[in-house]
Amino acid sequence: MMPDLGKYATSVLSAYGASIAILVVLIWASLARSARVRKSLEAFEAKRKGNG
Amino acid sequence: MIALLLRDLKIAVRAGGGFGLGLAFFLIVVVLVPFSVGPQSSLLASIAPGILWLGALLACLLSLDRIFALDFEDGSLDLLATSPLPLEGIVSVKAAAHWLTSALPLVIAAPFLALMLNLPAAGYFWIVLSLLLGTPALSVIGTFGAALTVGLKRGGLLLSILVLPLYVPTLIFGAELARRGVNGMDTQTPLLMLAGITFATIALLPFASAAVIRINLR
Amino acid sequence: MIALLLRDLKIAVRAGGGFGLGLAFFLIVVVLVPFSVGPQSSLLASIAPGILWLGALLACLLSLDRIFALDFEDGSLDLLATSPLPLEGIVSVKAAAHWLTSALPLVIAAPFLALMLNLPAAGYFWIVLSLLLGTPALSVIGTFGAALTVGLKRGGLLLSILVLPLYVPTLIFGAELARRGVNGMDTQTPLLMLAGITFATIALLPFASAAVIRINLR
Amino acid sequence: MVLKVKDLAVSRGGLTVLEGLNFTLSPGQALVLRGPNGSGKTTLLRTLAGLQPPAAGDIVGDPETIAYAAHADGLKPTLSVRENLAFWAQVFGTSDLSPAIDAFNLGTLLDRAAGALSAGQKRRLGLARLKVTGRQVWMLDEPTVSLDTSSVEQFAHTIRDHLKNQGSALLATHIDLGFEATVLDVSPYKAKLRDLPVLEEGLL
Amino acid sequence: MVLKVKDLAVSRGGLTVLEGLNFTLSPGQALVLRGPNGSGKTTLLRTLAGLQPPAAGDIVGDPETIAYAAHADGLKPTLSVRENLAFWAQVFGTSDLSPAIDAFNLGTLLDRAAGALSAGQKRRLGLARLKVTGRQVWMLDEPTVSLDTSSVEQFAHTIRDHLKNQGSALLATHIDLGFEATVLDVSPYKAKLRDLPVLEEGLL
Amino acid sequence: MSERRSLWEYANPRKFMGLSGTILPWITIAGGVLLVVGLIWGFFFTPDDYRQGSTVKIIYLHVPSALMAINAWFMMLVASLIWLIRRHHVSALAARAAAPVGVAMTIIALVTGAIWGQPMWGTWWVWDPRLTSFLILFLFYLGYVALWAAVENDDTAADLTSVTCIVGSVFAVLSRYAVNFWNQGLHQGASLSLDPEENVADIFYYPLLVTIAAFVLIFVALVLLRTRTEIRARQLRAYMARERMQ
Ligand code: HEM
Ligand SMILES: Nc1ncnc2c1ncn2[C@@H]1O[C@H](COP(=O)(O)OP(=O)(O)OP(=O)(O)O)[C@@H](O)[C@H]1O
Ligand SMILES: Nc1ncnc2c1ncn2[C@@H]1O[C@H](COP(=O)(O)OP(=O)(O)OP(=O)(O)O)[C@@H](O)[C@H]1O
Ligand SMILES: [Mg+2]
Ligand SMILES: [Mg+2]
Repeated sequence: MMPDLGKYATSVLSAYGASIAILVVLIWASLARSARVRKSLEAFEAKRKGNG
Repeated sequence: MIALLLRDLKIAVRAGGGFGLGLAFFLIVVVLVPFSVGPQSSLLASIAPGILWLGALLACLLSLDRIFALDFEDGSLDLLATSPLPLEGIVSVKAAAHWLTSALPLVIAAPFLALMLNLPAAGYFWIVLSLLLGTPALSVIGTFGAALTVGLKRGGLLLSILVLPLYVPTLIFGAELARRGVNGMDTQTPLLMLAGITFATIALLPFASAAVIRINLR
Repeated sequence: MIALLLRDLKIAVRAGGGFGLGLAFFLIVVVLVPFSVGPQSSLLASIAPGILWLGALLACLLSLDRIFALDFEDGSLDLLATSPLPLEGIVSVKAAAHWLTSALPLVIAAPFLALMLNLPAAGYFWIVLSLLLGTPALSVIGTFGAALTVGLKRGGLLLSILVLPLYVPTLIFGAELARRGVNGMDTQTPLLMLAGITFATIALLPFASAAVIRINLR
Repeated sequence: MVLKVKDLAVSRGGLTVLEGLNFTLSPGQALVLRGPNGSGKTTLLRTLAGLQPPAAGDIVGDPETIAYAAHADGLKPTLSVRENLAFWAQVFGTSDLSPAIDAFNLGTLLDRAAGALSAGQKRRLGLARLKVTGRQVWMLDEPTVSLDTSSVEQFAHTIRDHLKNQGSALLATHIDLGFEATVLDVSPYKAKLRDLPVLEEGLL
Repeated sequence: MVLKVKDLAVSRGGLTVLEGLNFTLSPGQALVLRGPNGSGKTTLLRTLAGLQPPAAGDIVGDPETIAYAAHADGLKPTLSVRENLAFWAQVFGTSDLSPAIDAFNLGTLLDRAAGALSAGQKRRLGLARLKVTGRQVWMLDEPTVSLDTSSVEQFAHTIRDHLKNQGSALLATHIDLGFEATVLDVSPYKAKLRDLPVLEEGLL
Repeated sequence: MSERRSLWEYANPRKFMGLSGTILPWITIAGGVLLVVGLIWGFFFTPDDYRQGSTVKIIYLHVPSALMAINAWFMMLVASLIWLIRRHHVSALAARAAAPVGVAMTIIALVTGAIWGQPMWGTWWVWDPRLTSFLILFLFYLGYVALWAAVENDDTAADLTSVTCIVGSVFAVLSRYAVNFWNQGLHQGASLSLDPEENVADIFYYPLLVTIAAFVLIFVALVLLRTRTEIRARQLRAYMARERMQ
């Protein structure tokens, strides 16, 4: 399954690893913030409706 | 006292300042070095420990004026000085807050920048160790300098000039420690000297800083 | 306009600031380099042009926040903006005042510091020429950065971060010009590039600076 | 008429503070803005002085006729009182300092550094600046802060003089200044909170 | 008696400004300092608060009982009103903010950043700080600057309350505050220019 | 004027939220699928290069990320200009939303480039024109993000960052075209040019195209998502500001 990467295995694997890790962090951070902001906005609008 | 520390940390985080900016400055200085001395990598590696120390020192230096100036300008310092907190405690807390917000991030970032300067990986440990040991002295000495210049509008440059000579011993032994460590030489002497400087300044300088603040508030 | 220039020069002289302090900072940085990279004189001479440029650049940088911040804090900038002077003129005068008080002294002092770094005497001309040609760009770019951060309390570090990347091209060609000159190599390309950068920034950036000031005063 | 305001709305920090303002200022007229703290007087003055754009409505008038005096006096602490005044005179292209000096009794302080003045003395210098601008419309934000009674009297006298010479003045203040002026209470113009500044409501 | 001043002389910028001051401040008493601009009120207050040493004479009193409010309010623009107050409460070892908030009507502003307040709102926050210090002697330098009439009324009310609880207050002001107080005019104590501050005359 | 619906309608926050909400899932799915396909294709099913060995596989990450790092800045430039000229808030918020994505792309390009450089050039880093201007662009990204964070008032921040973006574009242009100006430096020239002579071998080229498309889609998806977040955050700030005024 795994292709033979020869003597450059560490280079290639670390490049893939680092890139995917950065992408994952970016996506996770975007989603987390999206959820957080969305929740607080909903809470805020709900509270306002409740108040009248 | 804790309240003061927390407030200062909060302000630093809130201003988006503290952490990020000092770091970015450090990064930029280290990046500029190759531009200015030229990019031969052997030359770079040989001056790397020195450059990292110099960059960290300058990044610390630039954030010094925040220590007291804002509090002085908006009158907080007058009010703190007439509060129940001892002035020696106040300056120590200020130094601690400076170290946490400005110096610690530099220590953590140093290995990554060392990479850009082609420093061999074995040297990272020594870079971090020497910075970790030396930067508290930079914060404490800097606090003294900030206290000296607190009355002056835009005393930034004067502050640098007063503080830099005081930084020289720390820089010499810190960079020496890093250099020797990187080259695998004996590190005991600079290590002891650096630790000595740090502990001595932490123990003694807050009294001087407090006295100087008192004078400046008159 | 002239009145503004004279006032700024007067304030700089009166504060004991302008001339002396930037210079002293330059001096100290150049003195610290041997401490941090170690004192082998061949190594020093080879990095001397770069270090001189870096030191001059940092000294310029540190004095940038004075350009507008004081006028902003005490309300002068509001009053100047509502005065008959065009804002583009005001920012240009500010840049000129900064160059005269902060950069010019560095250019004059550079040969003396070059001596400390074991630079061969033949190189002095090139050091001075490259600084003379490059520092106006540093002042103009710095004025732009100062205008960007004028509303922010202690925007000093942010200022550095915004300005330093813009300084890179000037630094590269300035240091390159000095290095080539010192080593007797062909200097035409960096000379033209440096002059080009300086004139382009002088011609264009004041408009950006004025726009940014207007935004910040809102 | 030197200044005419039509349906003006002003905003601060992204929120409309006052709206629906309509008034005119004629030569020889003084208009005093009143209103509780935070009602938007400073914001209105800054907008009229051209330092920030109006949120809505029109301001008809030549900004080149306005001299604005903010809360901060724009003094350089290291320059002397005379140098501070002379600088502003040059900027505004006038040259005679003596009326300004006499009006605010600065004669004895002329060679003092502005940084070594007391709060009230600084304020007097800041007000003297107005006289050297030679401009017709004065916009003053709480001009009498820190002034003692005799200085307030001097100030009122100066304003009366200015009005007599077809000048006009727009002042924000909480205390009585001792001269006749039209009063404009800004509180009725407080912006309704009906719309959000940028976005629509219930957007989610 | 919480503060007693004997033959006090105070100096500013190396020159004696006031001299021969004698007065006492008792619990429940308010003392208002009056005097024209530049007469030395600020200098006197700073000296009494312990920020600068007296040029001559004695101050009998415990600096630990004094809460000083200068012209500048010591507010952090990026912290909210509540955070600003809470900080000072912690520094002075008290914990209940609500009396201070109520006294100066800050309830609606609590979550606002202090930097986004109007001049008068800032001042109110600065004054509210006094209440959280829990100290007995308040020293106030022109406390009502920028306040509108209803806020001045609130302030006077707070002071009266404070006096009723055996507190005392020392105020420098140019305008009437609307409560009963002993008035001390500092002008008669203006320092004669007879001696040089440091060196003896004819020293050459 | 005309009955035709104008593109500017989508500068209205509500319209934008509606449209972006509908297309976001599709773009996300498409981007994710293409990324997986492209990377698996590139990693498992392409041969080693005769000179570069297996390191050639890094191309599938390096080139798309470097491309997007620069394109993100151009997108921000356009958004900034729209804000400055037409003052559509969505546009300013989109620029704000794109910057951190651009930063991440830049970091990926820098990291993969450095890792690739070690075996190819024998060093992590060289100071050639493209790399240098790319690094400056990275620093500009940091300053841009810091400026957004540092300025309190949203409109002021949008104005200031727009000017910064315009000034920084000089370096975006340089990092793409510097190789054309100075024919020095170690870094690869245009391997994707239309001239078939200069193209990399087809066998590397097709999976590369797939990953480039994937990065573009992922970028668009992230920017849409983050713009939606920024709009909500702006809305929230506006509510809170209004609340405080009462
Ligand atoms: C830290 C080191 C590196 C950096 C910062 C870097 C940066 C860049 C940049 C900015 C681009 C241009 C993208 C565009 O124009 O849209 C690029 C493209 C490219 N890079 Fe790198 N790179 C680095 C190292 C390398 C190495 C070591 C190799 C291979 C030996 C390489 C191969 C390529 C190729 C093949 C392209 C596509 C060329 C084109 O289409 O213009 N890079 N890189
Ligand atoms: N920088 C700011 N950001 C956001 N809101 C602000 C800012 N400055 C002031 N405000 C708010 O705008 C409103 C109007 O303020 P303004 O300073 O114009 O009031 P004012 O009438 O001058 O009050 P005062 O009499 O206290 O000086 C106030 O509610 C204030 O809290
Ligand atoms: N930093 C300083 N250096 C030298 N002299 C000063 C300085 N500050 C104030 N003075 C002078 O000291 C004297 C007393 O000033 P002070 O500020 O105490 O007056 P004040 O009574 O508070 O006046 P005001 O009512 O205007 O606030 C004044 O003549 C003033 O000019
Ligand atoms: Mg106001
Ligand atoms: Mg006073």
